[in-house]
Amino acid sequence: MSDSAHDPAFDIARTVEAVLFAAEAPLTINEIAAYVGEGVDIRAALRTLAAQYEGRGVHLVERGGRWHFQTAPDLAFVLRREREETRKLSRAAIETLAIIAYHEPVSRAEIEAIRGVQISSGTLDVLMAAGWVKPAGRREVPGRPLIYVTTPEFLAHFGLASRRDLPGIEDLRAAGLLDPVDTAFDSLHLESADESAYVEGSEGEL
Amino acid sequence: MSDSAHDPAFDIARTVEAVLFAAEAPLTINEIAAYVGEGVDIRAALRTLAAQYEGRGVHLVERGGRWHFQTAPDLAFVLRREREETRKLSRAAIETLAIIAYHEPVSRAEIEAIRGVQISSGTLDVLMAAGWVKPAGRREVPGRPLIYVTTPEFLAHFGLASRRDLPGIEDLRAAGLLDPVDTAFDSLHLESADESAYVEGSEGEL
Amino acid sequence: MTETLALHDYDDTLTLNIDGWEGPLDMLLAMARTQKVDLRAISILALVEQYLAFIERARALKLELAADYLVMAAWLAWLKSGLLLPRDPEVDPSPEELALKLQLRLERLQAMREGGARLLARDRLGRDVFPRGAPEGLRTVRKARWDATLYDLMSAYGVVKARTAPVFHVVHARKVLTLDEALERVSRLLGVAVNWTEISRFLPETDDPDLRRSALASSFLAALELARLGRADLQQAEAFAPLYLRRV
Repeated sequence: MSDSAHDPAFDIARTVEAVLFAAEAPLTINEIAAYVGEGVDIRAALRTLAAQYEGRGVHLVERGGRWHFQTAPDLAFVLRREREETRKLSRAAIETLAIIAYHEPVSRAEIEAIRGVQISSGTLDVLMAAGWVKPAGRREVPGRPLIYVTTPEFLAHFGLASRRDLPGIEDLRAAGLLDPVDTAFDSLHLESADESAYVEGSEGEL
Repeated sequence: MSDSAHDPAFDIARTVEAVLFAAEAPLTINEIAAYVGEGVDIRAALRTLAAQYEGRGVHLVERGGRWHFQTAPDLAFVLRREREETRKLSRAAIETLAIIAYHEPVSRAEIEAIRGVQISSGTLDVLMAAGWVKPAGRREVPGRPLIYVTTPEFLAHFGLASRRDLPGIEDLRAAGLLDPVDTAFDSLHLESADESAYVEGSEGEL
Repeated sequence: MTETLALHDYDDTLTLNIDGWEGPLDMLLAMARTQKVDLRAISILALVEQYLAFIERARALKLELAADYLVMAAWLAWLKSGLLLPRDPEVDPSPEELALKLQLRLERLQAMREGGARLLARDRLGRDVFPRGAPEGLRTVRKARWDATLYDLMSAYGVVKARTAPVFHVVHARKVLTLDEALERVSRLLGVAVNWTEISRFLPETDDPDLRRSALASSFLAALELARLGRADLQQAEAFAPLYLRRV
């Protein structure tokens, strides 16, 4: 792969490579540094490695600030194990997960407001048991409801470097679709207020 | 690592790479072929991969006809991280250490005679693991017991130039460290007895 | 919508299977999507009519409907009349505003449904991409750094020495009148006394009953001793009667 066997940067890269290969879970840069040594440019080594592995059968990826190697997505058809039929998530669970991911932090009542139905008791449990969602304190409003966020495991599982990579999140935000109905309504109403005033005015002229 | 992204041999190599990476145990060539496809030169792909990974942080190795990736042996030291934890010595350990320091060289039986209490097997181990105590031969008496002495690390840790710097018995007495525990207890007891006597007396006067 | 009506025959009771929908909002969204893909362009009035027609049909078939579907139907019926009747400026919020809010809610639910679908379609770890199957694992070796000071060492040695030092048992000085003291006291007082004197007169004055008992015992012994030495006479009228002493 490289013949620069005695280049210090190469030594660092191969050490980071070994640490990430040996690790049982994705590692943060600080965690890698704890093994490789402080004062070492881990970030540069990760960049080098990511470039070296590009196009190969194994990729180096970042998920929520944690790094790990994983097989190339295009080889899924070779590796997919029939026996491991991933348990199908219910539609309620998928929607709830999406709402938490796109809106986090979000309370149960806020999830229910979007879905228009109460969350059945098992839905959040399933997501928490999968390790994708966790409670993250309480919102300081009357009732102090628990609020939920996604976890680094969620990002790793769905192949997201960060929440910014959530599919279409920028478009949704720009369209105001991540704002509560009342907020969206108020802004729409303000815009259309001028318009309708005009329309009414013109009607008045008839 | 390579730009031969559309070379069929490269495609086979990266598939084998992914299969071996994701495998939970070393795989035979037949097992690899079951994933990658029959009639494919797995052996050539393995040779290519082994050469590519040579010198890196991860090696492709064959053991008894089965192939797997493993971290480079010379990096094994990196994969274990030492973490120092400050812990307090148990009472038994600090007493044993003190007896060895004041009486060295001493055998285990002598330590127990001085302490008046048996020492558990772990106590001396802890002191030796801490590097403060070491065996120093055997006493030429029946049973030839091991005898223990303190180490230079012991002196260094406790800021002593030599064992002669250890405070003597008179120093300990002057510091009140030799006050028999029983006496201290009795005086406490008497005080409280007086107190209750006083209370009773005053009640009697009413 | 009739094709999505699933009818099951349970014990002569017809039940409308609405399990496929996650509540009335979900059902409204499904109906809205039959109108247009872009929810911003749908007709809320048409949607309301569609929903009410569905509920009517379900009622005509005597199907059981969950309460929230009926609540929604009532609300939509009210909204429909509001939208059709001449505008009443006193009504706040206006039916148009409520219709717009319903549309916004449908858009938001739709956005999340699409987001969830797109999430699930990604290359998922453990399904499409795989971590290393048999990682060697990283080890953290805990190395204890023992914390002990010279003071700890000294006081520990002090405790050992104190614990194993020869123990002197000291009996606490209870207030007693020793025999010697009693002898001295009784002899002295006997020299002053002229006549038969009760033994209690020889005792020191005290409120301490223990000292009093001790003094009585030792003074009694002292009296016996003085009598033995021929220095005193003793006299007692009967058992437990007062004991009198006199100098010889």
